[in-house]
Amino acid sequence: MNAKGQDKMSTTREITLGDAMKEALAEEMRRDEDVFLLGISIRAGTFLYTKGLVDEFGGKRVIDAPLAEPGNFGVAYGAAQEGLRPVLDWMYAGFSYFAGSEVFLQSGQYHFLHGSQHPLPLTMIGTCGVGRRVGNEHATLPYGALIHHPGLKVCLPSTPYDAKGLLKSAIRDNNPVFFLWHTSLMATKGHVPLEDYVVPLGVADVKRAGSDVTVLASGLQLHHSLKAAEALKDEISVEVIDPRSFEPFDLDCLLRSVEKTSRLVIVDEDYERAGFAAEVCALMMEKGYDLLDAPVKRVCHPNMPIPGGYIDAYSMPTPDRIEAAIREVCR
Amino acid sequence: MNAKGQDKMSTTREITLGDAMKEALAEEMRRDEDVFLLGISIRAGTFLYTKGLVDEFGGKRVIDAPLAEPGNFGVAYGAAQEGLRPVLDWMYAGFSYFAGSEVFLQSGQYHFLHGSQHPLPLTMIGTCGVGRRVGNEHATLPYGALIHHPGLKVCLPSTPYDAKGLLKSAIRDNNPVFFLWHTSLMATKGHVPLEDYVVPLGVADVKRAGSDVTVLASGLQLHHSLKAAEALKDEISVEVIDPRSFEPFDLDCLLRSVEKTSRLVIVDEDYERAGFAAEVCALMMEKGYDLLDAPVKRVCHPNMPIPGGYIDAYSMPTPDRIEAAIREVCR
Amino acid sequence: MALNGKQKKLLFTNLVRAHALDRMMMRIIRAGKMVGFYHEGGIALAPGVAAGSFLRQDDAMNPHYRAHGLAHMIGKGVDLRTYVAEHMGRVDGCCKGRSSFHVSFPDHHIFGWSGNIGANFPPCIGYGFAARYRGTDQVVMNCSGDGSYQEGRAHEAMLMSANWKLPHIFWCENNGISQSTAASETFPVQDVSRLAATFEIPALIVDGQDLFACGEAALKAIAHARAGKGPFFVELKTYRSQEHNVGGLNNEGAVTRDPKLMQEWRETLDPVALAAAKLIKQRLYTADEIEQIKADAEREADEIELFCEASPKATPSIDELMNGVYAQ
Amino acid sequence: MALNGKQKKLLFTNLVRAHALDRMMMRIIRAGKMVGFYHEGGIALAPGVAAGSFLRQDDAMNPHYRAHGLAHMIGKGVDLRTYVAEHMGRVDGCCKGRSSFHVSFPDHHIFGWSGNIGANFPPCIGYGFAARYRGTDQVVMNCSGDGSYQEGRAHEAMLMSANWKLPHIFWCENNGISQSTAASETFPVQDVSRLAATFEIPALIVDGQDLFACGEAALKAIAHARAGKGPFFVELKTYRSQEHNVGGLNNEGAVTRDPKLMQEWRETLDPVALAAAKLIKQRLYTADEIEQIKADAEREADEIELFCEASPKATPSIDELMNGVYAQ
Ligand SMILES: Cc1ncc(C[n+]2csc(CCOP(=O)(O)OP(=O)(O)O)c2C)c(N)n1
Ligand SMILES: Cc1ncc(C[n+]2csc(CCOP(=O)(O)OP(=O)(O)O)c2C)c(N)n1
Ligand SMILES: [Mg+2]
Ligand SMILES: [Mg+2]
Repeated sequence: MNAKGQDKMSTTREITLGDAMKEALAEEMRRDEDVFLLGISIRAGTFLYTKGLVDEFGGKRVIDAPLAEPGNFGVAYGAAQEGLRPVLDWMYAGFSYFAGSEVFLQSGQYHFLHGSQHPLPLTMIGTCGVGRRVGNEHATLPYGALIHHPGLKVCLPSTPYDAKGLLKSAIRDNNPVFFLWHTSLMATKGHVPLEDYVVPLGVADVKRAGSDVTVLASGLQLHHSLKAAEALKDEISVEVIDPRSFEPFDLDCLLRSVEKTSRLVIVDEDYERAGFAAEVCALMMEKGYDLLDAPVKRVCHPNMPIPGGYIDAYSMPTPDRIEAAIREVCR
Repeated sequence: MNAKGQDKMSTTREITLGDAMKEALAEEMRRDEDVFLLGISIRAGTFLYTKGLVDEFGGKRVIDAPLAEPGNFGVAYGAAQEGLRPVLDWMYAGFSYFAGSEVFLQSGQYHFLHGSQHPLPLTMIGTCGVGRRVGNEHATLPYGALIHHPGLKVCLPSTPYDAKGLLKSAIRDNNPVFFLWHTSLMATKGHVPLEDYVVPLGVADVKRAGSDVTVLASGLQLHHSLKAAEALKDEISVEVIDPRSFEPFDLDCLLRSVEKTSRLVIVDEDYERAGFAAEVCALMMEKGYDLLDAPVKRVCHPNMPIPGGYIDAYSMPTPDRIEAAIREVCR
Repeated sequence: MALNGKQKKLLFTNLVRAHALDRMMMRIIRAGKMVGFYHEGGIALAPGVAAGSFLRQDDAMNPHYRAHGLAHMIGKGVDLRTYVAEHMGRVDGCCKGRSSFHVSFPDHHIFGWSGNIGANFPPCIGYGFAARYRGTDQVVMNCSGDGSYQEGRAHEAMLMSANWKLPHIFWCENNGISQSTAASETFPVQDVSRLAATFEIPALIVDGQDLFACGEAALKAIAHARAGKGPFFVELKTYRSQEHNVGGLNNEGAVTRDPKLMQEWRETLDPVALAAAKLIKQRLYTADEIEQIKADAEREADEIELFCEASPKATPSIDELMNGVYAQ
Repeated sequence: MALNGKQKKLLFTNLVRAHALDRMMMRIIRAGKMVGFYHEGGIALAPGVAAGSFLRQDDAMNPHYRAHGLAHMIGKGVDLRTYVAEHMGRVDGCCKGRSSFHVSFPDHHIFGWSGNIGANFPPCIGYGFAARYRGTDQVVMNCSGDGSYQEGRAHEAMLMSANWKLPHIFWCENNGISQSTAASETFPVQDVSRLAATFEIPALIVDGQDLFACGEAALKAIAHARAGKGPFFVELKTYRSQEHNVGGLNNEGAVTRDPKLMQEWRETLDPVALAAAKLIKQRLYTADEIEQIKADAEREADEIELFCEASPKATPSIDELMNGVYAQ
C-alpha cells in the first residue's frame, strides 16, 4: 500500500483505523468548541473510537442520545443550522434509514433549495460492511443510495491514514458529509502522522500502480482487490484505485488510469443495482468510452438483501471473484 | 402510441389515468375481500382515484390513516404477513421516506432473509414527478433509490391502459410492489378495455417503432420522448420503449431494440447519479456492449435537489433536451 | 401573563397585517401568479401572530405551514417582500425562487421547512440544543398543526426536549382536522396537549380565536423557556373555515363540510373582529384608528404585490444552479 | 387474574427451559459456533416466558430481541431446534441460515424482527388490524425493551392501536438501560407505561422477577385484548445483570457497572429460584420434582445442541439465493 502523505511528515506511527478516527474526533474537538459528538451509547464506546472522549470533553460535548434516530438527526441538523458543527454517530449506518427522509432528502436539499445562502456543517458517522454474519441493517452500505440523493458528500476510507484525514475534512466541511467506515477494518493498522493533516474529499488515491487493468475499490474491497492484484502479479499488472469519497468523485484520476490500462473492474460491496458501480459505468460511457478496450465489469453484492449466517462471506465480493473478473476483462 | 392489448378486447373507452387506477382498485377489491386501501385522506380523495371508493366498499376497507408514515406502513406490512392484501397509498411517494427503513430495507428483505418461506403481498402507491413547481419531497421520483434495494418491485405507467394493468398486477403480486404514478399524467386520457386484463410486471412496451436509435423512457418522459421522436421523424427514426416496470426490468426487449438501432438514449426524470439510467448503462456495458455504435446517453434530472418555482420546468428532461441527445448519439 | 396595552396593539396590528397578506396571497394564487400550493390561513391566524410577536430575532422559529407561516413571521420581522416574491418564483425571493413555499430566513433563525408534515420536530430539538450548548437564553417556537402530533417525530421531540430541559415551545394549532380527515377519526383523545403530561411538560389550552389569550399564552411560554425551565406546550383551538389548500377539497372523510357552518364560523369567530371589539371596549383604539390600521395593512399588501410583480421570474441556468448544490 | 396450579407449573417449566437454553446459547457463542450476536437473557427471562405461555398459535407475537425471543417463543410452541440451528447458520435453521438472529415462525404468527430497535411497533399494528379486519379474536403480543419506547414508532403504534381499539398488548420489559445508557440519561420520566395514559390505554406495572406476577399480568392483558377492549400496556421491571451483548460492554455511560451489584442481582433476583421457592411453599412441586424439571430442561438443551451440530452449515449457491428474492 502506498504511503503517500506520510513521507512529508516527520513522525508517523502505526495505529488502528479506530484510533485514527478517535484522533480525528479529539483533534477537531480541541480545535473548535463548536464541534460536539452525539450518538447512542457513545460514551462507553460501542465502537472503540468514541471510548474515553467523554473524559476529555465532558458530557456536554459527548452525548449519549436516546433511541430516536429522527430526533437525533434533528439535534445535529438544527444545531448545524444554528452554527454548531455536530458529529452524529449512527452506530450502524443502516440505522440511519430510520430517519430516511432527513438523511436522504432533507440534509442534502437544505442548502440548495433555500437559495444556497446558509451552510449545513453536519458530519454523520456510520459503520457498514458485509461479512460479519449479522445481515441486512447491520451490514447495509448506504453509499449507493446516499449519492443518488443530491447534496450529500459520502466517503469510506480503507486505511487509518485516510480515515483520519477524511474524517477531519468531513468535520471542517460546510456540507452534510456521511463518513462511513467498514466494520471489518476497525482494527486494521497503518501509518498515521502525528502532524495535523487532512485528506480532501474528492481526491482518489492510487493504492497500487499497474498498467494492464484498473480496479476501483473502497473500504474492505480495496484490500480484497490488492490481494487479487498481488495474486495476479506475475500475469497481469493491476492498478488499484481507492476513490476514498464517492461524492465528490475523482473521475479524473480514474480516467487517467484507464487511459493507460484501457480496462476497468469496479468492485463494490454495496447492492449492485443502481449503485456506485453502475454510476461509474455510466460515467465511463459518457466520458471514457473511447478509452476502453473491453466493457467495464462490476463485482458487487448481488441484488439480494445481505444475508446473515455463513453466506455473507461469499455473497460479497471476494479476492477470488475479483481475480476472476480481472482475468475476464483482460482476456 | 401503440394500442397493444386493446385490439383483442371487445370494448374499450377513453378514460383518464386516474380513472383507470380507480377501476383497478375497485375491481381488485370486488374480486378479493382481503384487499383493502389505507392512506391519508383517501376517503375524500386527495387524488381522484380514491374518491368514492368508500361509498362502495365502506369504511372498513377504505381507511383514512393518521399522519404516521412508519405506522401506516406497519398496518400494511403486518396485515400482509397475516395474509391480507393491503394497498397503502403514500399520497406523494416522497413522503414514504419518512418510513425509510421500512420501505427501502424491511419490505424487500422480509421474504428472502426469513428463508423465502412466506410471501408479502403489499402494494404501495405514490405520486411523483417534476414540473409541478413545488420541489423536492412533493416531486421526488424514488424509483432509482427503490430498485437499489433488493426485494422490491417498482413500476411507473405512462398510459391509462398500463396504469390499470400494472396496478392490478401489483395487487395480485405476492411481493411488495411500489406503484408510482406521475402527477402530471393523472388526467391523461387513453383507451382502456372493459374486460379484466393485467399488464405483467417486467414486460416493456415498444410505444413507437423505429430503426435508428432507441429511447428508453417512462411516465411523463415517455410522452416527452414521443414528442422528440415525432419532431425528428423526417431525419431520424426513433424507437421509443417504455420499460413500464424498473424492477423487474425487461432487458431483453431493450437489447432486441438496440440490436436493431445500435444507439441508446435513456431518459430519466429521477436524479441522475446512481439511478435507473446508470443501471441501464451498466447493463449495456455488461450485456450489450457489442451492440453499440455509440456510447449510451443519459438525459436525467441533474444532480441537484428538485427545485420549486419556475425552474423545474427545465431542470427535468424536456422534449428539446431529448431531441438534442438523440441527435448527439446519432452523429 | 397579562398583556399591556402596547402588546395588545402590536398583536392586533400584526393580525390585521397577516389578514391582509393572507387575502393578497389568495388573490395572487387565484390569478395564477403563485408557484405551488397555498394553504389559506382564513380565521386561524391569531395563534401564529401571537407566536411570533414577542420573539427576539435570535429566537429560532418553525412557523406552521398553514398560511405558509405568514402570521408567524410578521412578528418575527422578516422581509415580507422576499417572502411573497419567493412564492411567486421571482429572483427577489428569499430563496432565489427555488423553494416554492418552503421559505427560510436564516438571519431570523427561521431555517425553512420541508414538504413533510412532522419534519418540524427534529430540527427544533436542535435549535434548543444549540441554545443550551452555548448557554444563551434563546427560545424555540415550534408551530404546527394537530395532525403533525400524530407523527412519531413529535414524540421524540417532546421526549428529548423534556429530558434535556430545552427551551422548546410546542405550539400546536389545533383546528381538529388534517387535510380531509377529522382529528376524531385518527387521534384517540380530545386534547393534543395530553401528550405533554407524559413527559411532565407544562401545558395550556387556549382559545385560538382570542388573539389576546393567544398572546398571553405566548408570553407565558416564552418566559418559561427563556428562564431555563424547559419545554412548554400550548394547544390553541382554532378552525379551518375553508378548503385545505386553495383549489383542494374541504372535506371530512367523503363528506363535504357544511358551507353554512363554515360561513357561520367566519362570521362569529373572526379573530380580527373579536379583538377589535375588545380594543374598542378597552379604549385602546377607536373605531377610526382600527380602520386606519386596516387601510395601512392593505397598502402594505398592495405594495408588496407590486414589488413582486416587478421582480423577474427566477430562471437561472442549470450551471448556476449546480454551483449552488454545495456550500463553500 | 389469579393463576391456577397448572398455569403456574407451565410457567415454571417454561422458565426453567428458557434458562437452560439461554445457558446453552452462551456455551455455543463462546465456543464460536454461533453466527452473529447473542444478547444474553440472564435473570430477565420471566417476562418473556409469561408473555408467550398463554398465547394461542394464531396469536401474533413480536418477541423481545433480548435472549433473541427464546423465553417468549418457548410458550408459543415453535420448533426450538430450528431456532438454534438458525443461530448456528445451519441448513435446518428456521430461515435456512440466512437471518442470523432475526428468526421467524410464520405458522406461529411470529414473522421475524429486523435489526432496528423499535421496528417492532409498526408491524404489530398490522397484526392487530388484520385480526379486527377479519373479526377474529387473535391478540398481538408486542414485546420489547424500555429503550424501544424512545422511538417515535412506539408513539404511532400506541396512538393507532388506541384509536382503532386493536387487540395490541404493549409488553415493555424495562431493565432501566439500553446498551450502555441508563434510562435516566435519556428518558425523562420513571415509568415507561406513563405513555399509555395519554391514549387511555390501561396499564400495569409488574415485578418482572416475579414469574407469577408476570403470568397474571399476561392473562389479564390477553383477556382484555381478546375481549375486544383494545390495547393494554404492561411494564415489567427487570434487570440486566451482564453485558449488553456477549463480548460487548457492561457499562452505564463511561463507567463499567459494579460487578458486585450484578452478582448480587443474580443471587437475589433469580426468577427461577424465587418461583421455585413459592411453588414448594405452595406444595405444587417438591424440591425433587423441581430438580427433575431442571434435568429435563438440560437434556432438552443438550439434544437441541447435538441436533444443530449435526446439521450442515448453510452455504447455498448464489443462484439458489437469487431465486429466493421474490415469492412466486
Ligand atoms: C409526511 C407527510 N404526510 C402527509 C402530508 C400531506 N399533508 C399536507 S398538510 C396535511 C394536513 C396537516 O394537518 P395539520 O397538521 O393538522 O395542519 P392543518 O392543515 O390542519 O393546519 C397533510 C396530511 C405531508 N405533507 N407530509
Ligand atoms: C434503530 C436502532 N438503534 C440502535 C440500535 C442499537 N441497539 C441494539 S440493542 C439496543 C438497546 C435496546 O435497549 P432496550 O430496548 O431497553 O432493550 P434491552 O437490551 O435493554 O433489553 C440498541 C441501542 C439498533 N439496533 N437499532
Ligand atoms: Mg389540523
Ligand atoms: Mg432496556
